[in-house]
Amino acid sequence: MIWLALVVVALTLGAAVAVLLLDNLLAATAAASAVSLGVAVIFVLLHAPDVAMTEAVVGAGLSGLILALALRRLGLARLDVGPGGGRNDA
Amino acid sequence: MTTQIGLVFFIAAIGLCVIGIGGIVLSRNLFRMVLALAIAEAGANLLLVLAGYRWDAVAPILSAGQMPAPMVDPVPQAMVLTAIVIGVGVQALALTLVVRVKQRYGTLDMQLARERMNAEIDATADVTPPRSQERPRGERPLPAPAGGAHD
Amino acid sequence: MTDLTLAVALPLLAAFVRPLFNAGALRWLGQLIGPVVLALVTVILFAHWSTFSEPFAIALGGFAPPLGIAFYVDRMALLFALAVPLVTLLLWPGDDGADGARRQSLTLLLAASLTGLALSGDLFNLYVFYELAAVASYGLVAGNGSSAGYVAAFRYLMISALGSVVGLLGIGLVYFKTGTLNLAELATLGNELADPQGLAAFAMLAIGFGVKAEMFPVNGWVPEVYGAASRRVAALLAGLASKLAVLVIVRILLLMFPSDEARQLLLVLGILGVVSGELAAYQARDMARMLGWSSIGQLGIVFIAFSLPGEAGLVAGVAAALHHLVVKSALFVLAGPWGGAIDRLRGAATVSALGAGLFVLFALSLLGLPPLPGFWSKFLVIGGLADAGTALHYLGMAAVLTGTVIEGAYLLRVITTLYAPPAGSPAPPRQRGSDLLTAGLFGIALLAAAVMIDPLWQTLDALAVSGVDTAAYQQTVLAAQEAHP
Amino acid sequence: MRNIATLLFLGGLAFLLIVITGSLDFGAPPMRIGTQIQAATAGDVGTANIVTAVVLGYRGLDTLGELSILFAAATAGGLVLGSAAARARPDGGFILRAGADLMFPLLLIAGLYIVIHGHLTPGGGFQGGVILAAAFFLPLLARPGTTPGHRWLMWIEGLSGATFIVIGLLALYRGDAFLTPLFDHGTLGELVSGGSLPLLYLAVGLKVGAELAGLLMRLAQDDEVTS
Repeated sequence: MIWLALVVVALTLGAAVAVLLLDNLLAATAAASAVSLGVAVIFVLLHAPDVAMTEAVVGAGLSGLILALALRRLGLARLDVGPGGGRNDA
Repeated sequence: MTTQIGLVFFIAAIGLCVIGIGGIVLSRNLFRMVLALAIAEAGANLLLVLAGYRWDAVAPILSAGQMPAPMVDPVPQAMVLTAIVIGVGVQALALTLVVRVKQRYGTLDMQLARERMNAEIDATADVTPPRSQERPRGERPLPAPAGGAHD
Repeated sequence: MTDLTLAVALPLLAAFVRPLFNAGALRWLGQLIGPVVLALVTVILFAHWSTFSEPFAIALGGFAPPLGIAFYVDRMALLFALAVPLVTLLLWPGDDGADGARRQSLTLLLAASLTGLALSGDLFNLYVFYELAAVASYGLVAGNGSSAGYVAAFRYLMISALGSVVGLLGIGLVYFKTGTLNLAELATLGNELADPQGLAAFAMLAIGFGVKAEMFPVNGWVPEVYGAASRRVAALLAGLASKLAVLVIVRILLLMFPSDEARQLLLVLGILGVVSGELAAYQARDMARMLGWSSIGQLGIVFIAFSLPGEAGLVAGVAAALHHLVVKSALFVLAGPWGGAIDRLRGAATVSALGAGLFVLFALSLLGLPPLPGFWSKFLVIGGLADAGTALHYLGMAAVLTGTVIEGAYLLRVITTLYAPPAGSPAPPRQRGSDLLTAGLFGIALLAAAVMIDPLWQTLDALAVSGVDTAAYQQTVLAAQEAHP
Repeated sequence: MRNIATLLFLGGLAFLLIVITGSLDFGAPPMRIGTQIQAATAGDVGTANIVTAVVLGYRGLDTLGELSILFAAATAGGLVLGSAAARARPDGGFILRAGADLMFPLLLIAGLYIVIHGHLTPGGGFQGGVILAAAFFLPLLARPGTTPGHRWLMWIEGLSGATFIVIGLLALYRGDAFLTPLFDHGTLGELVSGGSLPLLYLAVGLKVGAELAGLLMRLAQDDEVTS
């Protein structure tokens, strides 16, 4: 249990840092969805199945979709070159 | 062991909050601010669920009308359900605003957008900006407030 | 059927169905539904106000209070709740088309949520209503259609959402320590929150709910939003919404954190708000942003008043809050045509004498000229500060007095500009009839308050006596099993 | 320089929060109202899933407020982006079209199933509503020219929201407090149980679904090319 928790927490926090550091916004969006998934797993560990399900469906699924649609509308939904010059592509 | 695992979860919740708040404060990109906000909210939600967690307890679902074992506190879970949905609504609204800002001012940079906004407010109010007399970096004159300011 | 929950439920219902009636044969119904519902809510609330005898609680859903959500109804809650539909009606956006329907929907949602903030006695429910008010106001600010409005709304949203995260952390902390959300039950557990962690929780909640109340560290959005949004929206936010947020903070302070430290925190934040707001207002060149900064300063005075202990503090705070509600709403309505550069207003009194006269009336009341209500509200604040008598309170007194002097400087500057001889071309802007009517109604309310200062005083006194009576709050709420008939 | 100052501030904030929360009793919460609610749910509300009992019963007003927030966000989104007619985008292609046709009924059924079983198992109006929104939204992705019934969605949205409030008001009419559950509880754990709560969850699911589908469509249409 504690090892599982440690791994999930480390991955979640890593993804959260990646959201801020990735130059490519589409990649950052994917990382944000990963954070939601990680948090959903933590909710399962905490015996909150309702919350976990909502976080997975809303946080990772719906919110990822909304973000991706907004990116497409902004004309930034590309993986190739980030707006900042592509320090950290994908 | 018990306090250790508690500490791990606490660090996750507080870490997410601090990373998210830091992202909002440090980032100049409007879109990334929206992402950072989602992270900060996830951290706050995690802390709320932690507030109802109990050792040796199961998920709060009755089977056969009886409580089989001690259950974790359902109230924070209900609150978090509410908070998650509120969060996604706010996020969607923020994104529509980002789309419009990009369209009107052609930038996703908070600093630039703010300068242009202040210049536009000054222009509609017919005030010359107090310090800098020159136009903001946008080379073309500011777009007229399309649709007309409401009054 | 005059249950008080209708005051929240009916505007929500109207908001949900309003978009269905913006075209076709039933368009007239869509135009009517908002004002009719708000008028109905006013009648319901007024009926309760006029027959009010003693505080009571409503257990929503029929669940006994610590478990379910409870509304707590005392004079203070009723007074603020009554102000919501009245002011919303006065500032009603009466426009047409699909966007007009949306604006009306959002205004109804704002009214419902603000009423909920006045009545609710549950920490998380307050948070939900507060978020509803926030989201509705983002929409109203952006609904202007100007590019500046979009950026201002986005910044407002970000600051507010940041506050919400901090506030949610505060709620989590409180729940961690006490395991309950009901304000009455939290009031019985005062000891559990009387430690540094409790103070931290109060600071977090104050930041969370302080964004809309224009509290010192989280008010960066104010000038931009009031400069970019339509003036009636600015009037609604500065006049009405901020007061309900203040009421929430006051309830939390009174019930959950009755410690001196929490009061001192509020006092310090209030002093900083007065000083920073008034100084920035002095430097503003246009009326809309000047009024915005000035409202930060005024709300600082309100916070200083509420930080005073006991009934005196509550009387002073409620008086200052109500006074600011009337005056700032009216000033923002007058700033509709006059919101631009102050220099451009030279000689505006010659084209709209009534508008200029009303501006002078409100400005003088804001400054605190003796027969007007503003004098009494400032008098109460300064008197209370003198009575409390610690060094921090004297500092607060100095801040209020200095703020008043600065306020006088910039308001008199506007007044002399209004009455200066016209500069020729371009002609000074003229006031519109509808705005003058709205501002005139606020002016009548102000003058009526000045005339009837004695009964008003007694009402406020009675209100404060029951307001500080946290024991009654606990008993009333925790004893409520069924809905009040 | 400013960044370093901010980072220092954030580090301080993290330290402060750790210190504040570190002394809390993790895993042994006071549960003042929690235990009472657990004990009372079977008798008071009659749903197997206690979280549902809290969401729709004990804290029903929060859920109404949450619906209103979603409605406010969708309305404000409409005000910001406008309800311009969608312009034809390149067609989604055969695979996407066929996939959408196949998925639409599946998603609809899955969404409704999750909504209807919300009082028994994890899940409910919100989770199911999101899936319903995906079901409504998918055809648009496949056939961009067609705007499948914006009006239709608007009516679902308005009427399901109104239904929630009217169910609450019916209790008021009966003499109970606003949002008191109606009907008998039924047998715990059966599909028809929990009084009017499943109805409320159905209204929530439809409203959330319509609301989010509208928001998604609004974001998906691109009225002009920005580069």
